[in-house]
Amino acid sequence: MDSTLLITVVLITVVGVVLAIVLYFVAQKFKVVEDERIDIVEACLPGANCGGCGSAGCHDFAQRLVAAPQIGSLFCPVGGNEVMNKVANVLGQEAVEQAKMVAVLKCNGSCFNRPKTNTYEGLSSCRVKAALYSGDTACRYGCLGCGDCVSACKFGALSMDVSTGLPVVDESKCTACGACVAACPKTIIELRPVGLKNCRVVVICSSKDKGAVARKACSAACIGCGKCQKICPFGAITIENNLAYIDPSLCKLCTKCVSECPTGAIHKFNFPKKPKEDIA
Amino acid sequence: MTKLKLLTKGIIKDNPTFALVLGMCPTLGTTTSAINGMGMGVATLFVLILSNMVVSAVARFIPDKVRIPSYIVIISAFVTIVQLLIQAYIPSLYDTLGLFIPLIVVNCIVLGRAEAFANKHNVIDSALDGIGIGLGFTLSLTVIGLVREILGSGSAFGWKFMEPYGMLIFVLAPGAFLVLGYLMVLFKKLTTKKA
Amino acid sequence: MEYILIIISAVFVNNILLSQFLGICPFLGVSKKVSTAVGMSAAVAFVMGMATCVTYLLQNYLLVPLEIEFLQTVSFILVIASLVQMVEIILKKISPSLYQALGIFLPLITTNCAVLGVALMVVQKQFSFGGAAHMLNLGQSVVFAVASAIGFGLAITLFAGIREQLELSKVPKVFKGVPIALIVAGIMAMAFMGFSGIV
Amino acid sequence: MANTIVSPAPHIHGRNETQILMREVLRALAPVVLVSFYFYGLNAILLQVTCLVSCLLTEFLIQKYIQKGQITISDGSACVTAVLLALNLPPATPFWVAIIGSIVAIAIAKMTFGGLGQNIFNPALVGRVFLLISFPVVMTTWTAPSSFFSSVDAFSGATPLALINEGLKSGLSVQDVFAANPGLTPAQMSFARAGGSVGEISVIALLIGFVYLLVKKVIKPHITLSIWATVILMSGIFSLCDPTAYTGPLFNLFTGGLMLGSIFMATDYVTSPMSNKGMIIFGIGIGVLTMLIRYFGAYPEGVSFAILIMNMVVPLINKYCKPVRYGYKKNK
Amino acid sequence: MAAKSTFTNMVLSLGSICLVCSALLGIANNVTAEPIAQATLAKINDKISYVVPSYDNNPSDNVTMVEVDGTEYKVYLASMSDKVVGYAIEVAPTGFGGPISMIVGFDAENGNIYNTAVISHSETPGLGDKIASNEQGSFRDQFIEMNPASNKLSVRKDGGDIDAITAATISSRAFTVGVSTAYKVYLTLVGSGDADVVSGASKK
Amino acid sequence: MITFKIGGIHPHDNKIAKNAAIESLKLPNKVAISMAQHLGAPATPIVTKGDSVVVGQVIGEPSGFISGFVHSSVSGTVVAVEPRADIVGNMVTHVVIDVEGDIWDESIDRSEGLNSNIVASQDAILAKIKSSGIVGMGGATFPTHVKLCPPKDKKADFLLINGAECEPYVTADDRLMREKSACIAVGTAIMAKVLGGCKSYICIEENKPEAIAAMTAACSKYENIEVLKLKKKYPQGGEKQLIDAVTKHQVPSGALPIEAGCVVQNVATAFAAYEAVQKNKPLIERVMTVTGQCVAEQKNYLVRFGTPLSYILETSGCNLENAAKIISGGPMMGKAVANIEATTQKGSSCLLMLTKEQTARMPIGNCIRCGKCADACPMGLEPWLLYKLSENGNQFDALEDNKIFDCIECGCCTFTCPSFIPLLDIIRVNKVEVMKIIRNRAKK
Ligand SMILES: Cc1cc2nc3c(=O)[nH]c(=O)nc-3n(C[C@H](O)[C@H](O)[C@H](O)COP(=O)(O)O)c2cc1C
Ligand SMILES: Cc1cc2nc3c(=O)[nH]c(=O)nc-3n(C[C@H](O)[C@H](O)[C@H](O)COP(=O)(O)O)c2cc1C
Ligand SMILES: Cc1cc2nc3c(=O)[nH]c(=O)nc-3n(C[C@H](O)[C@H](O)[C@H](O)COP(=O)(O)O)c2cc1C
Ligand SMILES: Cc1cc2nc3c(=O)[nH]c(=O)nc-3n(C[C@H](O)[C@H](O)[C@H](O)CO)c2cc1C
Ligand code: SF4
Ligand code: SF4
Ligand code: SF4
Ligand code: SF4
Ligand code: FES
Repeated sequence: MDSTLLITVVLITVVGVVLAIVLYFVAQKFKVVEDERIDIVEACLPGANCGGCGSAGCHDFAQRLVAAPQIGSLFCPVGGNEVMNKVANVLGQEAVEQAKMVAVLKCNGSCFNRPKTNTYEGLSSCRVKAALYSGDTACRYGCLGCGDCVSACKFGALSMDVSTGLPVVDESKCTACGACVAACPKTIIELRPVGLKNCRVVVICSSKDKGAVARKACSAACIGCGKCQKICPFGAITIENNLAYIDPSLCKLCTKCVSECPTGAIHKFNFPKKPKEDIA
Repeated sequence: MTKLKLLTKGIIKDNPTFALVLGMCPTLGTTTSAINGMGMGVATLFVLILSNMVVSAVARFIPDKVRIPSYIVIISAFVTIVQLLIQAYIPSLYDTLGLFIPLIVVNCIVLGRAEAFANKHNVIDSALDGIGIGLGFTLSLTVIGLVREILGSGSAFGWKFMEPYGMLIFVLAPGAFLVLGYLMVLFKKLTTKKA
Repeated sequence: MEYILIIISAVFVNNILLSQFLGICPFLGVSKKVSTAVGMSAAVAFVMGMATCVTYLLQNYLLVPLEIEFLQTVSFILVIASLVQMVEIILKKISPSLYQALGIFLPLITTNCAVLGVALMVVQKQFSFGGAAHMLNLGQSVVFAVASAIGFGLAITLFAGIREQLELSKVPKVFKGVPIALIVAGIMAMAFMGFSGIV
Repeated sequence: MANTIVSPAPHIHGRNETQILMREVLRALAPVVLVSFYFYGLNAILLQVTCLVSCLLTEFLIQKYIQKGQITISDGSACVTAVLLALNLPPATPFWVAIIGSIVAIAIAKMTFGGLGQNIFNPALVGRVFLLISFPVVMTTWTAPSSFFSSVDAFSGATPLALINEGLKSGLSVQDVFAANPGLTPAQMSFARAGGSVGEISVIALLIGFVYLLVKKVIKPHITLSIWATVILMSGIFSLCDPTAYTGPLFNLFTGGLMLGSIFMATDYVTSPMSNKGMIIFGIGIGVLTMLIRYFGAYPEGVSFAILIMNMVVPLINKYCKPVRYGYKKNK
Repeated sequence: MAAKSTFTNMVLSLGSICLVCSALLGIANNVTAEPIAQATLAKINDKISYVVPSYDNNPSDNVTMVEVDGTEYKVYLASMSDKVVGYAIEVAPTGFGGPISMIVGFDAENGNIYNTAVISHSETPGLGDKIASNEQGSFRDQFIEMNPASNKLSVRKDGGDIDAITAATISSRAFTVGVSTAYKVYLTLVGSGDADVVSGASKK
Repeated sequence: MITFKIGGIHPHDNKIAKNAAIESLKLPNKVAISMAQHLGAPATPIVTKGDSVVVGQVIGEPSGFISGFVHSSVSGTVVAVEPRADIVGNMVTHVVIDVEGDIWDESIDRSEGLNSNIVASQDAILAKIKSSGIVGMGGATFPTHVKLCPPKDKKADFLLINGAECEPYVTADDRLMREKSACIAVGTAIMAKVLGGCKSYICIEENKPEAIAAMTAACSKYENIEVLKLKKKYPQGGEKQLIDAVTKHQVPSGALPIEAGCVVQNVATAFAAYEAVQKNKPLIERVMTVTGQCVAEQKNYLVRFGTPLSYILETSGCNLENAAKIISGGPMMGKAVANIEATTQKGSSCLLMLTKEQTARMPIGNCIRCGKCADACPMGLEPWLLYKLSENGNQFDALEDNKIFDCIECGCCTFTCPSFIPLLDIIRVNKVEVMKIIRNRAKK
């Protein structure tokens, strides 16, 4: 019986040693092809594969991160700075801080503000609708209400408000991945910095029509009258193509413009509650 | 992570069968009855504990390039030992589990835990992890075996309560897949609701 | 004739995936696209044939004469692991294009119980094809192994086709992924039972 | 002039709704169902009702309480499944077995995949095969209960295919079996009293349904005809080579579920290929597998398995068999 | 944290792991070899004692090989005070799922089948596996005390006297074939006069 | 009978306006003439507010190779040159003219008589066709002169005059063929001459026997022109299908008809060519069917371009109570009108009113994989697959592999789908997307 034991030990050990030797030479001859940092970096990423970073999924992004000499402009909107810091750590670099953003809908053409002029009956898809015609209201710039953005959002941050026919952003869920921005054929959604204490002042309209036309189409439209531009003490507001725009980097949240707008097209978000401050 | 959590996470959160989807072959192959499933589970549990402990103990000394072969040798040694023991002392179980005992070697769970957990943690934690995961595996296999046994042979743990009405298909291959598929969905539903 | 029966048996009747439950992990894992499934099958066929050949010899010319059959598991898995490594190296050297096609699957095969399972089955199980029961000889073993791999390939390729289609259909959310795959596999196994008794 | 409808073209629709298609299939099935009522009486009726009720109820309950979505049982597809399942069971099937079959067909084979149109496998056949494997005894007991009409004798005994299968296994030749069972002639089978599933009762009634479906353009003939052609060819060759061991074309065409399967089940839109070329490949596959299982397998009948097996090839067929496209032909 | 992949490190670590493991294995084998052998033996002995009348020798040491139609069969002789009381014959007919390894015991006294047992099989659970069932009134009970000479050893469907298991004719047939093969072996054995004592079994 | 091989459907043809003779529509008070009445770059307006114009005067000039002249269809004063909404609400530059009298440019021959003597040279004809602003009247409004000068290395073997008019309801071409058969024959001969005297076929569907008879009689003088009777099957009039039906050749994927040796022109285009070359009359009006079961009177009007749709509906006494949808063009390919203040254009062949029952879309069901859409598709595509891939998003490679770019947007698939899946809706959008990708790739 002891011979069996001997044979066993000798055989397996010899096999093991031979294997080790072979593996050693193999390892010498064929160095690792793929940079193993890629996997480590990928492990840091959220794994949502949303494409918000502009790559085809997280693995692809990891490859790009590792290949890039400087992470610099590469940014994962979902994971935010926290993840980018981790990645930077792995790669031994400094992460570039980016302001946290959030999706903002720039249309207030609810069923009340914007009467329907016809009934759309095609496939319920903003893309299809936009390709077909200017929409079922007189406003050619406003939200089409079929919710392409809602289905584009991987994080459940968007939902369709049935009463207004407009999508609403759940700011706590939005990761600023930008999928909705890309999905909207009317470019109504903008990613804006969340702002100081999460407060924002935004022109909630996208109509470039002349004042009268815009007003006729939608009672909440920006008519490009320029009053806000005049009153803004910080020069944050510009008007182009009959449409006002508030530059978030200049806006100091004084909210003067909000009350100045004759159509109520300027909204403030998340300011401490005061009476009469309804968004919709 | 507390020690208790280490021990329990394998049962629900990291359940090897339903959550991690590892070691599908023995899961499907040996669960023709609750007892068989349990037998396989326990055998795996043993190997898992031992290999986890040993791997965590020696991981420091093993160079990367021979990591996998070394782990495989360790694991297969334990598997063989378990196999010999079962063969010697529970020959009837040996007959039913058959080919699947040696296949514990390639059960992704064992190697997977060695890779993912044991080589980064100390011996105690690794043992606990092994126990947790092993228990989770045993539990899942027992449940699957039980469902298949009830539906397939009309008995539970060998207790025959409605024998002639078994649906044969559940003892056979198709039933294994179906039961596992639906149980997995049930597991998903139950666990996500809690969270 | 016996070879034909071995092939039919291994490919259809006792399909390694659908009735033997070996190699389920890659079956579920590498079956999202038809092209990868085909690549994986080719790699498995290659390794399984080689591995079975070597382990058969190992068993009958080393383990049995030395009366150390209990080392089957350890020695087989070592052989398979190193074989896979070798194949990888050799392929890389002699046919980079083939390596591109199969190479990525090779590491997956080490921990695929189908390879070890077939190797063990060949040396442990008696087979019978009409005549008396017997162990397979070397040629039959290799044919059996390759046929098993073909059975694996057949099942996984069909399965991948189905999954590609399911990708485009409205499978309920909770069933998406592994559960629906298992249920499809279950029904496939059910259909494959139609072959039972052919051999 | 407000509120005109605006939508992309086309602005009109052919109005051949799913519901209408399913109704046509049910109409096409009417002859077989009626003949089965005639021969098997109350049993066949109860079987139909059981299947219908349990299929519809299963679909309804799942849609209402599990998926909590739209209820679409009115599209009629579950009715077709139910009727076909009932036709695929032995006449004396206990009702609880039929219920299990219905639940499996609808819950596992259809709703799990997402409902109408999403399934890979033919639901009725999944139901049947599930039962066949689960309850082999029940599913191969062909004792036919008597009918309303005393003039029709109930036939008890094995199916022709089972007789042949058994006979051959116990060492007899095909001719011996035929000699021992004088009832086994093709003429008899076309409006038969032979044992078998409910729907195998009459080839003539099935053919009427086939013609109806073709005329109404519900199905195309490719699948059915290619199955028949393959079966005839294969059994022709085999029976010519060894008439004692292999049954001939006529027998194989007219017995068992071949007609039912090839006309109503292989042609299910959802689980068959889209292109004509694909349909023919599909049909040939079914034919070959059916004959292989009949000649060599443990089961005497192979149509159900053959269709299910080919169901899983359909995605690949669809992937590689494209319709004839315009603009890819070489002009001379 | 892992050691560097240098040549010596690799060889040393893998080598020593193999050394330790194989040693462990060898020891385990040494420890279990005996019980395993016993378990295997016990299994056979169990079956033998089940299929032949009581004996006082060790049948597994008392084996003859008998050739019938070109195949060798193992026969265990059971004897009581040096008088052969029974023959346990190992056969392996092909069933539905592969070979059925079984053992058929003959009573040396009258040539009747004493009992039958299945060692291993791969018939379908729930169907063919009933051939192995030990319960009262099971399929195998038909063979107890049956005299193959006066009964037709084939299933009823084939015109014999054996009631097949429902829906498992193939397994039943295979089992029956096994029994009749064993009977042939028995006849060869008895007829050739190899056995020490020729019983009163009918000889044709 | 002659027809195309792949796909096709058989909608009810509903040619209920076929017996209404062509009548001239009374001039409106004001017209707004679009500068984008043709495929390609919009024309550049060359008049300004306050200019007075006469009928036939050029008011817009081509602004590129594929572009066209636009002429004034009325006489009066330009009151505005401004962007206005077209029928789908997109803003397009229009020239708005207050109508004053009906004064025609003197060079236009307004006599009734037939002038069948073709004297102009090839080049002169081409120049005339170009300067008369003639574009394809079959719907695509592709500038005709471009089509008539194929690349040097290609030769047109056949000129197919498309009188199929396979769209249900539309009868404009039918009436034109019945009433102006001789002119169309001359127009055909003119275009054949430009193409180097190739064989011409006038292709008419079987459901227009009078037109077939009239054209056959008119063409009997021309040995190189033949009238063909085609089976009634939609989309017989599709260029590619017509070529397949008549010549048994197929236009290779992505290529122009000339690859198959063919040039296809609509009958109305042939008529316009006749008027331009023989009568010096630019394209200012066309026949337009006003129809629908819910309108009291079926009409085939001769309408000046720029006439507001609301005006047409009003004058023809259409009661719009029952009309749920107004369509410019046929029911299969026409555009739903979102803005009835929009005006007629060169491609407007029909104004169709449909009731809710006729047009309402049903709830979308699951695809039952019946393959009926694939059977119907005249391009041999798999609409169900294109739909599923489109719906899944970002599957542009797969869509390209499955030849989405070959879709001719005929609508057969949507028409035929028993589950009411709006296949074409999404295919159309993704086709544009894929073509963009292909074009970008070609640029690189
Ligand atoms: C999955 C499956 C398993 C089967 N298992 C067995 C078996 O173990 N034993 C057997 O004799 N027949 C088996 N059969 C064969 C069928 O039951 C066959 O119809 C039967 O043996 C012959 O019919 P009968 O016994 O009812 O006359 C099996 C068939 C299938 C499809
Ligand atoms: C960009 C473009 C270029 C074209 N070039 C030519 C051309 O050079 N010659 C020609 O005969 N037709 C040309 N065509 C016309 C088309 O082949 C076709 O006749 C036109 O689009 C109308 O056809 P339909 O109504 O069937 O779509 C061109 C079309 C497009 C869109
Ligand atoms: C689906 C489809 C149907 C068409 N039907 C017709 C038709 O019935 N009559 C017609 O003149 N043009 C029809 N066309 C347009 C022709 O394809 C082609 O553009 C036209 O005949 C070219 O002549 P034109 O340039 O003179 O318009 C159809 C196009 C498509 C895509
Ligand atoms: C021609 C035709 C044949 C059909 N055949 C079947 C069938 O064999 N089995 C079945 O369950 N449903 C059948 N159906 C109904 C329906 O397609 C089926 O329930 C779907 O597979 C469910 O998704 C058929 C429908 C049609 C139109
Ligand atoms: S709302 Fe828009 S930006 Fe925010 S997570 Fe959703 S898709 Fe991304
Ligand atoms: S915001 Fe844009 S994408 Fe979202 S519903 Fe409105 S139009 Fe559609
Ligand atoms: S619209 Fe496109 S896809 Fe649909 S039938 Fe016509 S050519 Fe085919
Ligand atoms: S016609 Fe409609 S239901 Fe049929 S295959 Fe096409 S998309 Fe699917
Ligand atoms: S357990 Fe078998 S392959 Fe993973």
